[in-house]
Amino acid sequence: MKKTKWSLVALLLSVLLVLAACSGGDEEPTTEEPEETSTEDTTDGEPAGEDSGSLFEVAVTNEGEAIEGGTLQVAMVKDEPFQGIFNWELYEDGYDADLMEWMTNSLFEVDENFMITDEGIATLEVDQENNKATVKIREDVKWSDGEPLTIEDVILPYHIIGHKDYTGVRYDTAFQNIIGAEEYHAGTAETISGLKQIDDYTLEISFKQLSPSIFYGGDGLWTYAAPAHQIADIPVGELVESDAVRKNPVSLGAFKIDKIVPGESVSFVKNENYWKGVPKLDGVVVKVVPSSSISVAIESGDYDIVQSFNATKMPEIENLENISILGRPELYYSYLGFKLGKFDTVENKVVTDMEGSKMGNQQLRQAMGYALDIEQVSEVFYNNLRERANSLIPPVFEAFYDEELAGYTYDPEKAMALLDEAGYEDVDGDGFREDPNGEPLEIKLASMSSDATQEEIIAFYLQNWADVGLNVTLTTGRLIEFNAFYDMVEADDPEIDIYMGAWGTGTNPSPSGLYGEADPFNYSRYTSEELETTVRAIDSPEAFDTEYRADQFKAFQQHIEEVANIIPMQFRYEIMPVNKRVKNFSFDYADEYTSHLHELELVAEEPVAN
Amino acid sequence: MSFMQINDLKVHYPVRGGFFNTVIDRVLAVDGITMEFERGKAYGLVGESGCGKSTTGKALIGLEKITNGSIIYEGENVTNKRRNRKSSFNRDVQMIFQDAHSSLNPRKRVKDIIAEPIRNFLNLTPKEEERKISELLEIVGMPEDAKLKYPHEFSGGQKQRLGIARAIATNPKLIIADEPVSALDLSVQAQVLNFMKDIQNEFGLSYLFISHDLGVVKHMCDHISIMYKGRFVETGTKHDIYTNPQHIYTKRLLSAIPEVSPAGRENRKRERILVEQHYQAEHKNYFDENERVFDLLQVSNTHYVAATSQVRGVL
Amino acid sequence: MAKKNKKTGNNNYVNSPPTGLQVIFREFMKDKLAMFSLILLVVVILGIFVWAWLGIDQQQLLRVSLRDKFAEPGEKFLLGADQGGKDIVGQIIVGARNSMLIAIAITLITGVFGVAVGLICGYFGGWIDNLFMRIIDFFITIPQLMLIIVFITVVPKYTVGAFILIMSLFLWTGTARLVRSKALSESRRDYVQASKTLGTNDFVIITREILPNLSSIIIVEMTLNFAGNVGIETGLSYLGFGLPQSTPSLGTLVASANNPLVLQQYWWSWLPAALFILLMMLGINYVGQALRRAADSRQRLG
Amino acid sequence: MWKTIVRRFLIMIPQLFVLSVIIFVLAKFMPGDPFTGLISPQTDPARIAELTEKAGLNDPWHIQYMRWIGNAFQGDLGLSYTYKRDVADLIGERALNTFWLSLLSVFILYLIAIPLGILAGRYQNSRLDKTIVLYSFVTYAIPTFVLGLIFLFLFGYKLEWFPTSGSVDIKYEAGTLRYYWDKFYHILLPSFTYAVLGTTGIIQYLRSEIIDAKTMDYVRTARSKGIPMRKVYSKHIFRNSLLPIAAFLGFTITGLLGGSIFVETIFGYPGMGQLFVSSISSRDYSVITALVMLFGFLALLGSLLSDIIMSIVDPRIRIE
Repeated sequence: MKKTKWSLVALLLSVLLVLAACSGGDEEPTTEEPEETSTEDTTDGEPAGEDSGSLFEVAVTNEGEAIEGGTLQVAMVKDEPFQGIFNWELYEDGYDADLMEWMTNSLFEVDENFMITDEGIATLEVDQENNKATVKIREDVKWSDGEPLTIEDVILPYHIIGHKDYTGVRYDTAFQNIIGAEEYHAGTAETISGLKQIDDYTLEISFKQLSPSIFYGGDGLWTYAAPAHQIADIPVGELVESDAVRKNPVSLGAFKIDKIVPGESVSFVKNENYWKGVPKLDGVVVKVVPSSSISVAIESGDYDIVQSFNATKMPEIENLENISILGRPELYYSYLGFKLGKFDTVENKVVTDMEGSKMGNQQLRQAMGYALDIEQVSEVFYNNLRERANSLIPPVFEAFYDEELAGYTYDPEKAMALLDEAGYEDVDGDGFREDPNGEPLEIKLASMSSDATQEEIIAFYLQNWADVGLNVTLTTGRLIEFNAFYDMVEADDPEIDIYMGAWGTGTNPSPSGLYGEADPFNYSRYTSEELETTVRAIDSPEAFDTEYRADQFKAFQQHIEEVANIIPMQFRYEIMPVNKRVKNFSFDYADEYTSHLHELELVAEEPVAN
Repeated sequence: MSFMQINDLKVHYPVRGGFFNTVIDRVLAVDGITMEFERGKAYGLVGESGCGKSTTGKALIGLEKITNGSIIYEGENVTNKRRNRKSSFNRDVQMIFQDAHSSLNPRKRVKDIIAEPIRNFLNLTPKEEERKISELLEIVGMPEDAKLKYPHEFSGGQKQRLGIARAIATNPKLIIADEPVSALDLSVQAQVLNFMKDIQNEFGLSYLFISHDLGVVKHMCDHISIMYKGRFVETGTKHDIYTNPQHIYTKRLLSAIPEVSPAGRENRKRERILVEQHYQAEHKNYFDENERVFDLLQVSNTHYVAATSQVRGVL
Repeated sequence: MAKKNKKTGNNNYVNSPPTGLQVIFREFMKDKLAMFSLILLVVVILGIFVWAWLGIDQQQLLRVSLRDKFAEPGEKFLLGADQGGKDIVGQIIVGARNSMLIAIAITLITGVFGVAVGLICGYFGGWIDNLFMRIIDFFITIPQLMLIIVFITVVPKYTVGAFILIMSLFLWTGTARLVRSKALSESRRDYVQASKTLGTNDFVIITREILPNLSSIIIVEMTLNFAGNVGIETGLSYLGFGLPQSTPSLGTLVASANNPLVLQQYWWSWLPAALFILLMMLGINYVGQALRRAADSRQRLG
Repeated sequence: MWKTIVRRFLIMIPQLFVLSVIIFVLAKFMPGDPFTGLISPQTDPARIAELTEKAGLNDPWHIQYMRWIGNAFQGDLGLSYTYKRDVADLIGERALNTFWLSLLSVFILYLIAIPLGILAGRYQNSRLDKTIVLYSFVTYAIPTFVLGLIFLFLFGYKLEWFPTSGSVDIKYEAGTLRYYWDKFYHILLPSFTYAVLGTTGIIQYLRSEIIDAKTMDYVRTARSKGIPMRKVYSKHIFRNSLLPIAAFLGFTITGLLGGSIFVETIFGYPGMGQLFVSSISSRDYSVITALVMLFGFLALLGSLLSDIIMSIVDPRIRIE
């Protein structure tokens, strides 16, 4: 289907990112899925999303009289059934995470900077000197089946993820940062030695090394609880197929699962034991709705809120009267990358070769950035739900984002001037520039396929480049499907000179993992002493000093802008259509609905139709 | 002197069946026949439907695979060479088909149909070929303008003449005629048969005349073989067979020839009943326990009959 | 069937094979719709090729013009523009040309291969027939659409050529099967036997004797195949396995109707292409029907 | 007859074997693997490598194949990489949905096609006939998804006569009558769409069958005996013409299975066709291979079924 998973994911790699979301990394924060993020952030405050305010409402203002109870109808835009793994340690698909938000087991809540606060079920104390963290849970919290939450439930997830039979990806370098995790994974230890139960409500975790990431739920810290009384006795290898994960998971959230039609819909009922208080709604029904029909469904008032609504469908709903369209910036950037070297798989490090690369000329790269009319694409195709990016740090991260960066805005004159200066001139008169040696220059672009719009956009970019005299063609002659794209980019396929990708930054936008010397995901294969120093500094112990960290972030952004091994292309907004009957609903990172699920209300018996 | 001999010719078809579709039995379509052909003579092959006479003809000319036995042509063993399409054997042995209509490709003009063997076997210039075709048409008594017509524009008899013209185009020595007139009206039959006789005399042809019609065979052939269940029951000159039939099957077959005249109808009926009684009584002397015809025994110089040696004593 | 043709062949038409052009011609004369379809097809196909060749600069056509996204039919664009601001009329012409070429190529490749295999199997029989029949049986039972999709994901460079080959790989079997059964019955006829005894070699017998007698069936079969192949890439385009954007095709145009907005409001971006496919297929089918009647005396009108 | 059926089953084995090798190798050739989709800045490439190795994806294909086929013989089709579930369970769940959809489609298909085919054949060359032929051509020419989308928007959203996605509304308790009715209600529109588009073959076949039958001797005889035409149709022609249609049942069902890919995708119906398309994009090898094998097997079964029915309804044909 044109809009199977990857149309959503398309540039976004939602799967991966979402995954990441929960795992938290020592290098990188996590989530990509908005709901996800927000779970953790609660407190009021001014998060970064000011700009969103200008374009969209972030919350509904509904003064109507609320009805008693009621069921919230939720649409999840998806062209295939959901997977239905309802366990934070095991799930892999972001859609499962979306579903689990209604019954989340999250221990922490986060503030406007996505840092862990004391508002959640648990609190976090960090002992930087000794590389230790202490997690303390509230005493009066109960699972949805009435069992009390214990420290066992906090320890269990570590033993699931670290287990040798665990098949997920959350056993990663961050997790190995916990002392004893590797021994446990290898089977040489019964438990993870770095986990120490202090009392019934307190857990002390010892790490090999700590960085500021710990405050974002990174460095190996796990931010969810698992119901030990329900799943502790199930062997880890069989967990993913067990009913406790598939059919009747208990939860700490505002709602609990009532019924599931596999792959299609889930109905939740309110959790009488919710620690923040009994929810006002009776329940929530989430249904999978194909992307082709979602707009009509919204119009006919079938749903109260719509998750994963693709911004390209904005024109289909923007004039509807029965909904409010909420929006906020996404933790995301897309970019144009230039291949400047190879990855040495033996030494496991990036080997930059500026001289030997077709794209080695800095002015050429810059010119390619200036030549792209991204502004027009954003306007025409995305209704400005995407905008020209000037940095690799989304502006949401106010503290780290360098708003002074000029970025590569559309300026074909400048592009041509740069090319002329660098010696790229059209010697043979075919309309395309040759390289400084007079050899024909054909630049091969790899780009991911998604929906039909993507084809037009890429064709448009190719035209932009042609307009400044650069002959850019598509690797393999067509857009490359998601899986193949990453295969080729990662393998440094010689057919790829430049590529267009995207990353979800998660809540911790640290560049390590993506731009470090030893990172296989450093696809442009560029590294330098300066860059490496900066990248390391961002996650160094010194960076516990926020100002220092912010300076390093800015240094990183400036360095990338100057070198132009990566040219940021777009930031984007995510939108959520919300029916007019919904009350107390906010999409703001600082005050998101997922942390106020128990306060959601409805003002009419049925969703309003247009 | 014979120019061609057939020795112990056998054509067997496998019968497949059973679970794995293996060969479980064989149909003995032709099961060991021996013949000789002399220049200018006509040989008749007679028997009821399904006795293997057509198969014999087809096997001779290469349309059926020979299971066993050999064909010696001009002193050379050509058993396996018959399938080599351009061999001299193929040029010298031709065939006339029962259904003249279907033996002519409806999509080809008469000219091209007759030219087929000429182009294959004779190296003629287009002009010579043209002349040859006209000549052949004249021989078979067809007008010159037939050349450009298609087969469906002719009557049955005319079509068979075309078939004959095609068969004689390469001046063959032997023509195998498989029921050449059975599909034709009686009046046309005689016409065609006489015509065949004429060209036999003219070109010194030999015929292998395959028919179920004893009358026709009697009219055409010098030498006749009676076939039953893939084997010869009796073989001899026309005289031998018609005046001195030995095998009970031959006798039965001859008694079955219908006669138009009503006179003596009762007699013939009585005679037929006698023959039938005789057939039942003597059955075991002419067929073994598997209903297989015995090997041929020589009765006279030209006359052979299939029987056990006891019967021979009687003879 | 074939036999009947010959019997009822047009005896009044001297010097023509019985299932010849006259029968077809007469059939068309009797069926005005078929006649009209035929003329229309010829004109349209020729028109498209000439127009695409002379009147359209493909580079210009494929130039994305964002400001003209979904421009309405009017002065600038006769039939409006698609989401890339590209002229629909031009795309239909070039797309129709491409789709026609694809259909023709697939029809010819599968036709030639199918006819060859069918003839060989039908004529020779034996193990070679067995072998191919097993293969054909195999192709008929495999889930073709699924394998086609898998193939498309596997090919490193997805071009028109690759598409044609993949489709041809799966579509030859029907023709082969039909031709085989006809060739089998034809091979048993005496004129083939006669040719064998007359020293004609197998290749000549197959091509000169049998093939002409199957020609009417083959023409009908190919015509109907052609109709089927015109819209062949539409469904795949919808599923996301269509041809790349650089090759406009009718399928890609129609497949753009995959959301309600386009379907209702921007109808001009897909409807003309859909109607075009519809008309082409109808036309070819009516022509095919007339041909089929000509080949089958029982249904003949004239 | 039994022997033939058993033999046909035996013949299936090599066919399925060849199919399994082909699909297995092709699936391996697809770029990327189930773990490509897992990359993110946080994932440890070493972990991906570990998972790949654990899944045996680094072995040469024939080793992987032997392992797979070995397990398959023991009824273990492996684990879906995407759904983390037993493939057999996963497909089993979807197969049932597809089965009901196909069954209802066949039913509606016959309901539409048979009367139309008969009318067209009976009143050959009438205006009615021409309209029916036109209809059959048009439905043949319309891409499934265009009609599907139009129906969906018209009947589903505009008129709200039918549900627009899924297989059953979650509010009904499984096992109740209401629940089954709702399931039926969900497949009605997709089945109808499908049936409308699938009629061409049967209409055309029936039509020419009846036209042929009209010239047959037995019909002439019946007519000459003075039996009214209406009776001749109902007693002779229809019966003779319909039998082959019944015999096509097997083929029809397998044909519908193939087309389920489109219908299920349009109507968001969780069946096997939809599962296949999503498995392709997620490189879920075990599901892809299992589905292709299942469809192949069903197709073989369908053709066998058709042959059996044919030999039952038509005494002239004996499968020996």
